[in-house]
Amino acid sequence: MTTVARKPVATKPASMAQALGRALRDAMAEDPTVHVMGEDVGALGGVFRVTDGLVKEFGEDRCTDTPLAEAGILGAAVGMAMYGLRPVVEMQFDAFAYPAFEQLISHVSRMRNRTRGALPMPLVIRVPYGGGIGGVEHHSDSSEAYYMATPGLHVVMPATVEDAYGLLRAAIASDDPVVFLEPKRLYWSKADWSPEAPTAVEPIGRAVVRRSGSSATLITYGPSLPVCMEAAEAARAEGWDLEVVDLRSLVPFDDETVAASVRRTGRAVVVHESTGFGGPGGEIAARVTERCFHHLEAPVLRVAGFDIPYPPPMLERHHLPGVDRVLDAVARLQWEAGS
Amino acid sequence: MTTVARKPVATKPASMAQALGRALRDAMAEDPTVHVMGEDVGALGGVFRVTDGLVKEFGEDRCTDTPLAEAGILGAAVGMAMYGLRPVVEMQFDAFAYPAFEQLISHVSRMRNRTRGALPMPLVIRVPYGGGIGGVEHHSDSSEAYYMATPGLHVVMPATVEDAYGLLRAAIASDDPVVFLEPKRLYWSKADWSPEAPTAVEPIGRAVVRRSGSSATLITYGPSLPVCMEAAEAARAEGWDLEVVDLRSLVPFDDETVAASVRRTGRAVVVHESTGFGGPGGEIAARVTERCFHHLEAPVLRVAGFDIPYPPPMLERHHLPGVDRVLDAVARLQWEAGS
Amino acid sequence: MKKSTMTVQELPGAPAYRPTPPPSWKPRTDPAPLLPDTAPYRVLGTDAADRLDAALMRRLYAELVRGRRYNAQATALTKQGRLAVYPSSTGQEACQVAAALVLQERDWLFPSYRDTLAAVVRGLDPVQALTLLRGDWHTGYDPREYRIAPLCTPLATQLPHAVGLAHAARLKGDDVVALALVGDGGTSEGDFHEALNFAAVWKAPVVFLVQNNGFAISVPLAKQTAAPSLAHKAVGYGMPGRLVDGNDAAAVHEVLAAAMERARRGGGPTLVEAVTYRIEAHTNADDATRYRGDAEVEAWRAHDPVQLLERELTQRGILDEDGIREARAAAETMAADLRERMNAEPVLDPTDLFAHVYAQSTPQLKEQEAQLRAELDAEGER
Amino acid sequence: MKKSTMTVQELPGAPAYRPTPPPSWKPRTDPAPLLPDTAPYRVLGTDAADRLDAALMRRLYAELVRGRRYNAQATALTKQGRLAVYPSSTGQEACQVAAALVLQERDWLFPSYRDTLAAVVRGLDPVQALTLLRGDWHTGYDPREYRIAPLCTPLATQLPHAVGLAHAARLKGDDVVALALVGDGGTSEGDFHEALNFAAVWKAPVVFLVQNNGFAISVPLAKQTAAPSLAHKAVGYGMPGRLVDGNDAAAVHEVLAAAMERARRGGGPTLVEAVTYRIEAHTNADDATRYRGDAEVEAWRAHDPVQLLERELTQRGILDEDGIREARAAAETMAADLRERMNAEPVLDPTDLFAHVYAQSTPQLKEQEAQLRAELDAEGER
Ligand SMILES: Cc1ncc(C[n+]2csc(CCOP(=O)(O)OP(=O)(O)O)c2C)c(N)n1
Ligand SMILES: Cc1ncc(C[n+]2csc(CCOP(=O)(O)OP(=O)(O)O)c2C)c(N)n1
Ligand SMILES: [Mg+2]
Ligand SMILES: [Mg+2]
Repeated sequence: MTTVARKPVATKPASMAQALGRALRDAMAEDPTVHVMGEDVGALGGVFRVTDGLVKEFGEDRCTDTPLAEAGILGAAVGMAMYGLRPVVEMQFDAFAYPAFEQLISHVSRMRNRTRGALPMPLVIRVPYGGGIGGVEHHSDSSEAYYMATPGLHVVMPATVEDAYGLLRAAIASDDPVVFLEPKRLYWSKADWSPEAPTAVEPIGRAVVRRSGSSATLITYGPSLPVCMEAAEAARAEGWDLEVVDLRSLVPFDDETVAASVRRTGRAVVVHESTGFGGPGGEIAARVTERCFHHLEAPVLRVAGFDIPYPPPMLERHHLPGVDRVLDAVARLQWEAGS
Repeated sequence: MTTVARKPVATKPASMAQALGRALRDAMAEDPTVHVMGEDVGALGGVFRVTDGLVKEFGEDRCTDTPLAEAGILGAAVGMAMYGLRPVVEMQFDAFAYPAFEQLISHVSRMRNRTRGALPMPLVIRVPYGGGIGGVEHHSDSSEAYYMATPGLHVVMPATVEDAYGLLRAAIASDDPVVFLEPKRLYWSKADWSPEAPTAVEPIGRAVVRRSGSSATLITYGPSLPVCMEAAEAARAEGWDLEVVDLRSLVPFDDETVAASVRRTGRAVVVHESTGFGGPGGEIAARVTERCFHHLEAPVLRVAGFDIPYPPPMLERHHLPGVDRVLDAVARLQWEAGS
Repeated sequence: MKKSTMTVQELPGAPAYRPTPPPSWKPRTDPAPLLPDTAPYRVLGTDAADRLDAALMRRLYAELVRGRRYNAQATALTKQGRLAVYPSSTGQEACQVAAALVLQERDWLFPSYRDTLAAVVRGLDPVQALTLLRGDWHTGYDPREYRIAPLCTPLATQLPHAVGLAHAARLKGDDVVALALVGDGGTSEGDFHEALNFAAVWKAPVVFLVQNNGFAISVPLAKQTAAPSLAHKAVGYGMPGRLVDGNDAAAVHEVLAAAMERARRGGGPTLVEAVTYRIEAHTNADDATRYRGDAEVEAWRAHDPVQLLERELTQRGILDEDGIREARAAAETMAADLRERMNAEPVLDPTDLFAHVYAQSTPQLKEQEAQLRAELDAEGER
Repeated sequence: MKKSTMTVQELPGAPAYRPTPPPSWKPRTDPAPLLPDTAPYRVLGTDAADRLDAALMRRLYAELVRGRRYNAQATALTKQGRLAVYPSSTGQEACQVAAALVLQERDWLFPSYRDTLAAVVRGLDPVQALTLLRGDWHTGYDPREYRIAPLCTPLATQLPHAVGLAHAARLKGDDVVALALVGDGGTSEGDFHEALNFAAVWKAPVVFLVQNNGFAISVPLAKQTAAPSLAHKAVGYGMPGRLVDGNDAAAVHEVLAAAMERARRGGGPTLVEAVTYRIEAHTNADDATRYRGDAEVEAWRAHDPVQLLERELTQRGILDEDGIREARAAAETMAADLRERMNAEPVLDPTDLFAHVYAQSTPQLKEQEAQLRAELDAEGER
């Protein structure tokens, strides 16, 4: 765990993209083994401008525009990590990480285990992910189910500007490979935050209660956090006081925080944008039920994207779980049954 | 749905590998658009001999040894399907399907949807899968979580010799892409079955109760079915009368059969060899709980492989869910609580 | 179904490519016939232009003019919010037009996101071609009707499809050649390699056209390859490589036509590299000033595909003022029609989300569709 | 950390590989220097043998003899159930031995499953080399200690690792070259393409050795490629290709040494194709009679790497009867020792299953480890 401490300075609005860029910059400045690589990460600064300015400050050897080949990028990063570097790889969009799955599953996630720890894989794979940005086909996938089903990977998703910085620093500092899912539609979300006083870097694996409540728990992460916060506000009108848990990482999974919340509230809804069937929600609901069965007044429900390929822009609003669907699910939590 | 009816003939022991080979042969004989392709499927007959004899009977144009490149194989099969053929692709081992994931996720699963049905993908991807055969690294993965999280695919796993034939025929007859997972350790399992009177071909998507019981339901599929059957026998000594449901396909999922069973028994354990976290068990447990909450005496439990890369042969027995772990889980179903 | 025998490519007289111990073992073929041209092949402004087919040239010219106008119109539509995104082929019209016109009706085109113009020249309604980029349904047309595969976004992944389709057609005994388009950046992908290798081994009737426009978004060619040229990649697959001036419509057409003919006659695949330039940014969302200077763009503007052909044809008397005027007028008509029709808001049925996921739908999808219908009904009632 | 400037490969005097409109645009380099030999390069039995380094040749010979014996012993161990599986390199010993001996201590070797012999020649204990194939832990050694990457099973996937490692070493200013091994079948994989392309663009100090043994399990070379030779694939990446008789240990060593030296001096990667033959079946589990005839095997036996070198060296007086006896005796000692040590049942700790999945383990894995411990304790009590 790396903790960055600087003098407190006045904060001003910063976007998640800026906080991520700053995290990369600070990590590169602190540790010469950190290398950023990917498609268009150099002069262009990445298609989302997250790597803007890095090539200027650190040169092409530290911030490298690679040939256009995702398996090659990740495979080369594996070799660089074998030699002691800490590559931070950018996959340009969620769906364009698929060509690298062989390297990810067969090597990134297994190299450490294969060699009894001799060859750790301290690399980070940054993936701009999820929908809601009007992107055409292949630009809006939520692919976390694939990553969480792959032992050996950590899977992290920031939902706030502060976490974007803190979690990315923690991911780069980690000796384990981290798939770092950056919710595209939150890139331009802003918060008062100062790059001069960056947030302490959390260890990966702690969920956080974003809103306390007593009637039911919304379990969520990444792009769905704002939806859940809004739903929780709206729910007050219905007389429901909802707790919102932001997982922050799917692996490691913070059973403790989640179960503690659900034991308190007795009801839970898992909310994510990824497809429902075979998505993270099943795992989460199952583990919560295993741990909280006798505290549950109703089955843990799930609000997720439909079990379909991501829709075209003009239809995506019908697919994405919004406030109404969350409230509908809350309403189905069998309120007549208990408390 | 294709139904094959021939005169009844005396049955004799046949292995699952033989039944699969026969299904390929019969499908090719019946439908000239069926093409088998993959690595070593020709003269060698596949490393598991499932395609043995096909090249002799149908020639190299119908049973083709491809260059060694999984993405190329599947990508070419997509193009062949676009032209109206029904390719049956063999991936040599579970882990060697990963290089083809890009083609699988971005094209096989989406082509039909992308084109509003104009370009269906009637192809079958046969994957010898799972462990328990003493295979060295990369030869024993249970990768069904990836497939079931990919909308547009059907995911089918036979557990018996009869089903191997029937389900493979149904998969080839289907106008949807089917990932057909063949449990490697059941290849040489035998049953009385005659290729001259092949079983009627079931439509895909129906689970089957392999053993009726009243105390609890074991929900399983593929390589774990024999384990569950054995556990159910052993459980009689403990006074438990277990029902065993063989899912036969993860997609489509037969909620009806599964929920009916669990409502009857009030308790359930999901058993599979795939890793637990993010594996099929979470989805299954969550859906069962959603549907049967008030019938459940205990949370639905899961018995799965550990959340680790598949172990080396000398340690695999510690990883694979065996009878003891299933019985342990059954014992934890809170028998004191109810019926 | 006609019978065909599939044999792996063996040059006549060459020894079987089998393991024989050296010294009797030799490389299978002399690579010389596979090596590409040492400079991009040109027709316009060279003696080869003496042989131009006037009718074909007029057709090419009219389409170039229409294509230029189409690109401008589509770009304008992004500014009006009528397209979600547009990757322009301005500057690459010669490749687009030649690729479309070289096809027989029964042939198949495998385009990428940048190749809507080729699809339009092949006969697709521009509104249908732009459906994807408008944010409407992924594919705006029936690929079988036009023998145009869906516009492909994941780079190079359409190439194995082209190989598979061409191979299937050959097995069926059908006279079909597939033409697959890919960018310079796309040649770095593994799928490029696997597709070309399958094509060569199977001797599939497929032609690969690399539009080398110098950039993959911001990444220049020099960071993409160290090869003598992209056409040189052909050698490693045992297929011929051709290098052509991609802004010379006559040259691109000639080279592609020869490659198509070769494939049609059973000669197997060809790799064609067309050297061209992307005059506009990668898409309307891109800022090209971050990675290239104006001077370079200006140098390429001086080598403009429309002007190159116009100059040659007028000099040779194949085209006159009337012809030019006519071509421009037709282009304006197309643009006005496109503008107008793109202004109409498309009407999508949300339940289409579930209609085509499977041929045999699942109970789960049926439930979800019912849920969405209920929501829509409730919305309607409000 | 030493500074190094990374520049994309540009031949001195060559124009920058940028988009310039034709006719000024030219392919970057003349491919001629990249083209491989027109027949496999040989030393033994040719004039080049006059220059042999006697000490090196004796070393090569001793290792060939040991290697042949090692292969036989390992195959025998499969029959005794002491190895789960063994992919023999009998017939390919010249490649294996030369690949190992050409390395400096600080260089890295990237082997596949068939290359345990190369690892052994590099200095790895044979028992450690065989750990994976024994069914024991996946990697039996610390890769950093020997600079031998884990034996790689998924074909060609180790090649980008070699490129990345070589590139990292170069960035650090370390004098390290990576040598990566791959089979003829592996060249069809996308990772082969991507690795070679990255290597050439980055000018990484890496050498790729393709052991073309004629088969990928049952699939013969002719179904794998239509290329003039596999070495010709180099052209498409802008790196030199070399073709060598893979059963001529002196030739393989010489060609690899030159390629290593070139990489070491900053000249970038080389692709070497060694033409050889897999005398045994793919593994002990394979039945080679299904796909090839005895005559072919016999022809290759007559071109045996051990005999070829033995004959040359004895003719030239570099090796005598004593030398041969010594080599064979050393091989027998190694075999006896290996046999004995492989008879001991390895002791594995089942909780190792959880020890190395993560540096920072998860609560879930800790629970699972506790579960397994409890089970083991219960088992122990029974
Ligand atoms: C597999 C994949 N990776 C990344 C992308 C994102 N992307 C879209 S276009 C592009 C550049 C393509 O360059 P090139 O192949 O030269 O084609 P051009 O855009 O120049 O026509 C990139 C990286 C993609 N579409 N697919
Ligand atoms: C990605 C991948 N696909 C398939 C396999 C299964 N497989 C193991 S060895 C082999 C043939 C390899 O042939 P080649 O590359 O020529 O090496 P050789 O075995 O001849 O040394 C195959 C198909 C694999 N290991 N990896
Ligand atoms: Mg380009
Ligand atoms: Mg081989």
